Amino acid sequence: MNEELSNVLISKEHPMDDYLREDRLPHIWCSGCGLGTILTSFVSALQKSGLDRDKVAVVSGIGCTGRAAGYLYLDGFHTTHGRAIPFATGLKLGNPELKVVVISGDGDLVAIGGNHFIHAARRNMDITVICVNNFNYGMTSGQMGPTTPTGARTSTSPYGNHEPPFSVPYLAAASGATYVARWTSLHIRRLEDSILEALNKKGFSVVEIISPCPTYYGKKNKMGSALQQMKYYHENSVIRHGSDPAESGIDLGGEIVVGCFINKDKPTFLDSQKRSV
Amino acid sequence: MKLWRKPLDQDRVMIPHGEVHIIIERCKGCELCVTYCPCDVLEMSRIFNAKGYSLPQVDGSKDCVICGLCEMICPEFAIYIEEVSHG
Amino acid sequence: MSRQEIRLSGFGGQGIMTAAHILGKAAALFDQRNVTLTKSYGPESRGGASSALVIMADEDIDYPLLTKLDLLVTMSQEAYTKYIGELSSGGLLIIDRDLVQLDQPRDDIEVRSIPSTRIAADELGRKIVANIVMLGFLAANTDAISKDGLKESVLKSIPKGTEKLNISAFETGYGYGSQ
Amino acid sequence: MANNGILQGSFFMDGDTACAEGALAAGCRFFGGYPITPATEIAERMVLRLPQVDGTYIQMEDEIASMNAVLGASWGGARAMTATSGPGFSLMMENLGLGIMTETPCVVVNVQRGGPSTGMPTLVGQGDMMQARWGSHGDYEIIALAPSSPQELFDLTIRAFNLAEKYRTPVLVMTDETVGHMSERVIIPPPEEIEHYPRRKPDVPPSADYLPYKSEPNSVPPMACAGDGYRVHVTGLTHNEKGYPDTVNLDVQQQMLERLINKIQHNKDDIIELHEDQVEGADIVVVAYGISARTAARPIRLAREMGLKVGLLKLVTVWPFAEERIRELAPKIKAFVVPEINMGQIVLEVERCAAGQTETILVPHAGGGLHKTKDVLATIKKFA
Repeated sequence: MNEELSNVLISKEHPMDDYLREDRLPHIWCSGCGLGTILTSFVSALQKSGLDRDKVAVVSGIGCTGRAAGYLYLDGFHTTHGRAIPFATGLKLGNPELKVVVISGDGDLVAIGGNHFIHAARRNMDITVICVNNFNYGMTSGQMGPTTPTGARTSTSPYGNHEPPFSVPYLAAASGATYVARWTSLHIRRLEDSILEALNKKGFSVVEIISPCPTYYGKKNKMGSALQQMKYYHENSVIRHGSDPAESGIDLGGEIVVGCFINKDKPTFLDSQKRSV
Repeated sequence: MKLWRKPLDQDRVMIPHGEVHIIIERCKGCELCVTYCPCDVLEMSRIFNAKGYSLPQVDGSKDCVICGLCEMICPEFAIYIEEVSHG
Repeated sequence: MSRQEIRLSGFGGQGIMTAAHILGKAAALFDQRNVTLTKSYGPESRGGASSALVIMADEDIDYPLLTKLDLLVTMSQEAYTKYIGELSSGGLLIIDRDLVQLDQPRDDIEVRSIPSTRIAADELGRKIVANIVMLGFLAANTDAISKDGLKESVLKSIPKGTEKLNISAFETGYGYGSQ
Repeated sequence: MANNGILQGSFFMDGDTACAEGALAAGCRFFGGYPITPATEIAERMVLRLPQVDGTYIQMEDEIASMNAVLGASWGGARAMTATSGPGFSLMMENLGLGIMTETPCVVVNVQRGGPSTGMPTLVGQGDMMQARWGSHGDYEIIALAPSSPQELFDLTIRAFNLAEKYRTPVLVMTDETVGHMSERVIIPPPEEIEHYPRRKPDVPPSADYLPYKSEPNSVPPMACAGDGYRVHVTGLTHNEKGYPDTVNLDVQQQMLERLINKIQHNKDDIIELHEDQVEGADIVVVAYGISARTAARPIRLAREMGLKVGLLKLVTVWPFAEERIRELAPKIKAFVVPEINMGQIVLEVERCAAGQTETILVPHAGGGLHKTKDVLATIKKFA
């Protein structure tokens, strides 16, 4: 480098490093991928939550988002594909003092792990699930998944996806989740507030976060760079708190309904179990 | 800074000033910070890091007001702001 | 006393498994003998043939399944048909006489019969204790198990509050067998 | 019942119940499972009994979830187990591997039934013995115990928990429908007579340099659980001593895998339990395990009454395999006779170790029942 950056200070450490395994940075995610931003929102929410961080455990499955647990300086478990929720279930029951957070992707949580997702919601297991949805399997180079919009092109839907997708909030709400919200990785402040609400919620709380995959999904569907995908979120997101999750479906190129859809109280698995014995 | 209306107390409020810190090795040149800085403080430089990503820098004519948006939106934990001490 | 093999059989719902468990427990815990109880399972829970094999021995039980059936207790026609061929020569057959017709007579075995279900229903007012009546009758007809042990086992195996009914069932069966 | 909710004394109970009671006596406080014949009675006993000892039972949505819940509970600090049969065992295989890779102590009971596929749900089999050894992908060592009676199922379930903690690994209890469903006398000793190997916690305070997978050769690292303050990272990926993924460094893979294997291999003397009866000086040695060791006793007795010199080598620990003992015996005897309720699995190991120095004869059984005395006896006589 023969030139220097003007008017900036060069640093080696970041204020959030205390919450990160900084010896593993830079992370493996692509330039512009929303995952890093989402992690920032999570750490920020965690700091505000007042939770004892030594009693917070993060569980991930497999995939790009599956690596999240590996960058947070917390007890972290990087499990097998689709199995973060049942692992988290055992962890919570093995030590109910823990705040257990699952951070994983849409393919991991609602395709291969779909059965676990609906059953954990049904029994109101007291865990928080952060589902990062980039509409495809990024880690394996962009195949169609359970949330890929109809018509979208991926490496395994070269003629356009002919299957209808799941809406994660609708699935979560129908299965019995106590807190259901959706944001995009552009809505950083609202996302942070929402994660904070989810962390403080007793029961099965779900925050879905729409996030750009510039390398595969964005490119295959001519959505441009991460920046352009963020602009798309900016122009097409509609905040509708309390709206019916049944109307939260996402069409290719259509609007993205965001907001907090469900926020209710009911007994958790452990509450009901204690009462029944 | 772009303002919709001029605050009545604008001349009495001290606007904080921030210094931009960059961790060169972590930046991946996604430009989110530059795009979303509400004060247009940042711009892309012509300088690359070791992995070939071009890095942001500060346009000296603008002032950072420490809104923290670049820090929040950066996916790389590569940028943060510290307040310039007035002491 | 060396190895004895006893099969209890009937149809699902008669309490055959419970009776077998009480018998096995009596021999294992009160008579202090080695006992192995195995059950025949099929896919159906109700109405199918129900059968359990209780093996008792003073020595180790080196083979836990049937080798030579000494005593067959049966409370259904289907189980009688299925298992009568297993009973070894010189063995004892015990039946509920209202439920089993001896249509395959054998002259190499001994037969004792009792209307256990009718006694339970008519004399004791509870058909459900027919299995306990049968156990009392069994105790009166074999040396394989001690009466006191079996009675003790009945008491330790039944729901609280039903002691009187069950002991009465047991004694009735025993008395019938001692006549 | 002793005052801590653990039974004590003599009982007449079936093997599945004895297994559950053994788990409770060993300190098991979490059970996650899915109903399957003929293992369901274990779950039914656990759901009844766990609340009495402040434990937690959960019926998961399938066996994949059950295996993961058990691993999670173990990392939460609980002694944890699940119980299943063939089809469910197959579903558990991937995450059994996660347990091995992440060195998670837990116990998995397989009450074997006739197979393959749905097979004979209510009848006995021993067809999962090789799956127990190799069912998950990749290289690894596993510990598997095979009980022959309800009493042994009680005792070996306790041993399984202790081995799991000592070697930080999932331990399999490979029982079968006959043992699971047969009732016999089971003696539960007073608590002070029950061995309890506690979970080894790190002897250093939490710090950023803490190495959760510190690698002394052949060693078993202490285990910092979630919530202990060590902020461990646990992954199914190939990882270094810090626990961090390193999926391209061949040295890391070599060191990690060698330790995972050697911690079992180098402690075989401690892990392998054999019961021998008149093996020294025998012409024929019957090698058997589980219910087949039980049914072999009778033909062996009859053969001895005919004057034949027959010994019984019962594999209480099936995996790791007792290769040294088989190698030692091979040149001294006329034949190994191996009755199994499958078409030839453990016999392959015996044959491998016998290495042509003596005959190795399988007495197969397709499943659904036990060996007939005459079949085993005929084989013994033929080679004596």
